[in-house]
Amino acid sequence: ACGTQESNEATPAAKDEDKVTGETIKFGVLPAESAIPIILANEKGFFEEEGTKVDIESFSSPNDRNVAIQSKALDGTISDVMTEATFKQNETDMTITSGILEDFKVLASPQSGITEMKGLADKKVTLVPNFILEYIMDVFAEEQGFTYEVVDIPSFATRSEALLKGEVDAAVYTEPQASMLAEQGAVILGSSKTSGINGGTIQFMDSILEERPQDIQAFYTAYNKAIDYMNQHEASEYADILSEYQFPDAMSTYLDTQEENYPHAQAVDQDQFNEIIEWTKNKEQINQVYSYDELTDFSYLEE
Amino acid sequence: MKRVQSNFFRSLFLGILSYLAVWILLYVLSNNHAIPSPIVTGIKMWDIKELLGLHIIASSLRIFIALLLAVLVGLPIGILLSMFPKSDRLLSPLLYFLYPLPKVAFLPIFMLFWGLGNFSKILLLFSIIVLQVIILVRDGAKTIPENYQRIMTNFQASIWQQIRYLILPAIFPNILASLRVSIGIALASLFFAENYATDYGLGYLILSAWTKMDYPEMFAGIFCIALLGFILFRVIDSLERFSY
Amino acid sequence: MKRVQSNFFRSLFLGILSYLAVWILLYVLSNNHAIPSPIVTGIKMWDIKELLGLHIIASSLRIFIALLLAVLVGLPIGILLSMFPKSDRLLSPLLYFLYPLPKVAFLPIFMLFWGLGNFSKILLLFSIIVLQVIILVRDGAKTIPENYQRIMTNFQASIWQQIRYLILPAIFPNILASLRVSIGIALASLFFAENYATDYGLGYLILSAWTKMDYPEMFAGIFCIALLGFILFRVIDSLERFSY
Amino acid sequence: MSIIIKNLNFIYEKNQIFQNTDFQFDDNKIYTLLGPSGIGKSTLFDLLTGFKKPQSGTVDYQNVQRSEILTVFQNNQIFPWLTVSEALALPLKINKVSKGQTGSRVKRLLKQFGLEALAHKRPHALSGGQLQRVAIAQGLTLDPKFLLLDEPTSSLDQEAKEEIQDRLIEEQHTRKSTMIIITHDIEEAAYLGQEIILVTNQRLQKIANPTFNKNNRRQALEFYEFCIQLRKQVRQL
Amino acid sequence: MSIIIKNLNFIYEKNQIFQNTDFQFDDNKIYTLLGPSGIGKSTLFDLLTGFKKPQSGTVDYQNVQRSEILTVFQNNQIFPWLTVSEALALPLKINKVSKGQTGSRVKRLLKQFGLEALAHKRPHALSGGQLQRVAIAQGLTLDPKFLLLDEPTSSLDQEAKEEIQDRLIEEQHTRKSTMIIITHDIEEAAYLGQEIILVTNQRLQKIANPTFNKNNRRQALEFYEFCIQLRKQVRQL
Ligand SMILES: Nc1ncnc2c1ncn2[C@@H]1O[C@H](COP(=O)(O)OP(=O)(O)OP(=O)(O)O)[C@@H](O)[C@H]1O
Ligand SMILES: Nc1ncnc2c1ncn2[C@@H]1O[C@H](COP(=O)(O)OP(=O)(O)OP(=O)(O)O)[C@@H](O)[C@H]1O
Ligand SMILES: [Mg+2]
Ligand SMILES: [Mg+2]
Repeated sequence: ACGTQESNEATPAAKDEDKVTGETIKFGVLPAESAIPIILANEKGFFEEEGTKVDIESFSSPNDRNVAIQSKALDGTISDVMTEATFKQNETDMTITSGILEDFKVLASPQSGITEMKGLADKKVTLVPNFILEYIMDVFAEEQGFTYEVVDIPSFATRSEALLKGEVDAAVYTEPQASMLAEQGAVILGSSKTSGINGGTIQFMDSILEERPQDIQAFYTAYNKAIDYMNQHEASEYADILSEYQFPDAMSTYLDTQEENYPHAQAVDQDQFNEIIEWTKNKEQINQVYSYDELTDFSYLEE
Repeated sequence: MKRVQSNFFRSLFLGILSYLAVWILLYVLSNNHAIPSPIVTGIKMWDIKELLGLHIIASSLRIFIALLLAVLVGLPIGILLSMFPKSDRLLSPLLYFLYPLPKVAFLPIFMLFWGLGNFSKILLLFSIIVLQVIILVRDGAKTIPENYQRIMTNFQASIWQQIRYLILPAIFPNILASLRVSIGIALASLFFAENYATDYGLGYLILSAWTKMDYPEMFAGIFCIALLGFILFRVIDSLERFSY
Repeated sequence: MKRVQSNFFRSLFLGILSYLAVWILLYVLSNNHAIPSPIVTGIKMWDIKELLGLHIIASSLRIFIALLLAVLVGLPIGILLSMFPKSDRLLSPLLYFLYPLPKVAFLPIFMLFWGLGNFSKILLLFSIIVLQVIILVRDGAKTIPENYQRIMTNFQASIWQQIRYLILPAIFPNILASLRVSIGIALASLFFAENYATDYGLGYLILSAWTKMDYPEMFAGIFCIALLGFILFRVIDSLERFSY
Repeated sequence: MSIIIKNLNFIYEKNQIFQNTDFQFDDNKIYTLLGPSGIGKSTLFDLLTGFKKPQSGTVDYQNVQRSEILTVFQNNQIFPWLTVSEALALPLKINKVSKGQTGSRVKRLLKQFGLEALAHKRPHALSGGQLQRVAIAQGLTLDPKFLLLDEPTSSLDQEAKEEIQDRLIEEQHTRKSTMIIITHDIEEAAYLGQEIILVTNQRLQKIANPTFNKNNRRQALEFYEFCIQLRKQVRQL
Repeated sequence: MSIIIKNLNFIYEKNQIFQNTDFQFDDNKIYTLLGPSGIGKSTLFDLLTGFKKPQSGTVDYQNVQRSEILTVFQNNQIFPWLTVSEALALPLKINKVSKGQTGSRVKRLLKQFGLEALAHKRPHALSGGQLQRVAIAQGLTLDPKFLLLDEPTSSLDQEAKEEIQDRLIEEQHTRKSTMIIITHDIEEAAYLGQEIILVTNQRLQKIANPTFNKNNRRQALEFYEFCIQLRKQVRQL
């Protein structure tokens, strides 16, 4: 079963005329860096300024979030290209509308003594197979020309204990967990951000894109306002908001060490997209190749 | 009354003491940050005491409602199954199929039908508990001596009267036992029921603390679950007085 | 013997039938990809039948060992608690504290002490089950009529003989009930015990299918858990013959 | 008003208890049943109330409802969670008798059976004889047309026994009900029975129909002579 | 060999059962205890075995172990999960008697008590009298020096009763043990008792010491005269 394509082209045309409805957008996040602009936009009133309302639903595991999406309990969410493709395959029609802030790190366990990526050849790496974590690890492994063994530990906390205890040699983590683990002795071997690997996405249900495109536009305007805010302020100034959303202190520390400005919401690179789709297909996670146009529509992003 | 109270505090004291002993033992043995010292945890608990209170209230309410529903639904079904062997033979195969299912895997269904809110959380807890109640009540009612049934038949008691005057008093201890088991399971399941779309609840607290690797906070939450469980258990113990 | 067998198949048939009925109902009602049709799932099961067999064997072994250990440890403790009220008063507060803890939160500790292997998985299952067994056995033994104790005292039975000739036969139904509850919980907990570092096990199968959003595979796993549970339950039912 | 047994056959596994048995219990009478232990007397009661079903033959009620037949069981079973007065109130509650009536009726029975001091005791705190009196009293709370008593005085001392016997005669007399009483006590059978039936040989058999003066029998020599004769009769069979 | 009660006081809540009671049970004798229902006979047994503790006073065993005292309870409790022969074997198993001996002993008892046909039945499938015979037989499996029997023949018909009575006399005779038997049956008390004790007034009181010829008493006129006299004596108190 494949999704319909016409909706992608039809929607953007109407978007300027209509007023923002002000109806709620239910948006699912995981406790990661990518959620911060959305949280700030909500807490600092940027969504309100744009006349829209966002309910942030936070999940502690990607599974629960995926379930919520498929149960149509959410209008939009943060995830990644392969998740989106899998949704599509499972007849949940969503469209990627932008990339996200993200930085995945490969961490070696304190006991392993490994200090560079090459050292991971034939070692045990814990990650969640078939998704962005494995993709990133695969890209690194291919660049450096080695293979490694996957240890599947879906539970996040168990994974970090396994890493710190040396039960596995390495793990792939996003922020802020990566910084926390580094603080506790794990060694950072590589970063997706510095290596220019991007797979994370924001996507919305096709139904909301069709019915309330102006709301999504407003969402992004507010999102970008939040990015501006982040660029203008030290993270320590909004640290209490972060801790209210159960982010650890390490999050603001990490944000403050970032030298470059955060980018506004932007499109996902087409080549990167195609590579990821190809990889996902090879993993037999999806059984057909989805095209860039099928799954993405970046017209909601203001120029 | 006074005796009961002093008993309660004595056993609470004993409970906390032995719990702390086990904790300290683990703390010393493991010498690992994943097991914080009770003192650090205690300080943390004091720091977030208001918040902790809210978490406890949220979880207690969910548990209480789920338990209540489970007893209201499970008790009659369990009794009926025990009274009508035919219905038991017909229904128990299904029960046996449903019972061992990991209910958490059915989150999709709960979310699908009832959204992300409290209702689906309570229903998840309910679905975990109710089958326990049904099976323990049924098994309990099955052990009522045949002689007792004879007495009720002798007085020409209607089915409702048999339930009221024989089965309910006779299985009262079984109901308590099934409540004990259910409370244990319900509390342990909070952990899964409260891991999405909520701001309050001990399960949520523990899970988010875990993700943050804030182990003192995590153990504060665990201690609160243990305490909540202990109190509920003692309440049930005190109901034993009404047993014959 | 033949009767028992035919009964087994009759109830297996009934069980599968009613299970399918519920499934189809949900499938139709939800009309959602997260609940695959039984047919698609059936085909999937056939496709991965060898693999499924391995998963079932791995899980059964873990459950079996954990259950065995839990009974070996929990039965004597439960009996002792019931026989010596003092020990009960001393130990039950700790039990009441430990019982409701979400054992899964202690995974890191299990891993810490026993690594990622089978041993820590079995121990996790064990820790979940054993408290159930202790409490249900204790509660069961407490309901033995005082008269029966009198008979044993009359014959000057030693403690060991009291256990052998009175308590064990008297609480046999309670042991079965606690096994039923334990099996239910153990199977549901597979889901957590097998969610790390394993290649075989129904819990692993379900979880990895879930992350892959391969719902037919997930439901294949769930069906196998249900089937495994059903069979174990029927085995326990058949033990009821040895009850008085 | 009668219970009619016709061509009754009852077998436990291989143990034939009744074979083509016929009998009729009529109204306004006390029947006493004698018979060796294990012959099937208690079983007969279960057949009369329908608690056990015969393999063949019938038990017919004529002008009497099943709900008007009540048994006082051999083992004096009282629910362990009920106090004596609660146990006496139970049959009345089940029959939806009003609270006030229940209260006064229970009170009267407690008094008649000398159980007043025990009203708030549970069965485990009663002596064997006390329990037995509670069980009989419980059987009399309702007004059964047929009251079946299974060895109702076996655990009572002579004096209590005689008291209960007179109580039963009086109750039967005022209510014009029928009582069927199983006993192993020949004197009791003779004293209470307007018809004395022997259960044996898989049959019910009328063996005597005492006709002596109803009052003061216990003092009458005639009564003891009858007893001795009855005893001989039972022994011969 | 004796059990000596000295200055015994026993109270249930507010119910004084014994007050400064003294008594001595000696060896090689059958005692029968008479007394109204609810007076404290069963309680006395519990005090003799130490199952209940007196508020004050002592129960001393002289040249006898606690393990040599055994009770056959009033309610004939047999574990519901045991068959008759298993129930008879139970006390022997507990006393670690060898399998072979257990087997032959159980067999003998089954025969003596006419329970052979019931050997594989469970209690729920026994009649009241059958259950009672099993309970008595169970009490005789071991060789207790003191056997306390609480209304052992209350559910038996006259014939079975006499058989059991003779059985008990014979057992006592061959073992030279002591039996203390509670009964409400005056004839039984007279027939079995070498000493007859009345329990009343919170005291134990020897009321008779039948001395007539041991053999064939049931035929002796002397015996019945004694019974009538005993009955009067009991009634007066
Ligand atoms: N449920 C049963 N299953 C099999 N046999 C039974 C069952 N109940 C009773 N019996 C047998 O049936 C026979 C009659 O039993 P019943 O209880 O009617 O005797 P009874 O005349 O009342 O004797 P008693 O005077 O000793 O009470 C007995 O031999 C008994 O062993
Ligand atoms: N556990 C108890 N708690 C309070 N009172 C009790 C308890 N057990 C017995 N009694 C009371 O003590 C008295 C003596 O009881 P016991 O059983 O010794 O009488 P008994 O002489 O054996 O009578 P029976 O001939 O009826 O068996 C009775 O009045 C009874 O109500
Ligand atoms: Mg009988
Ligand atoms: Mg008594």
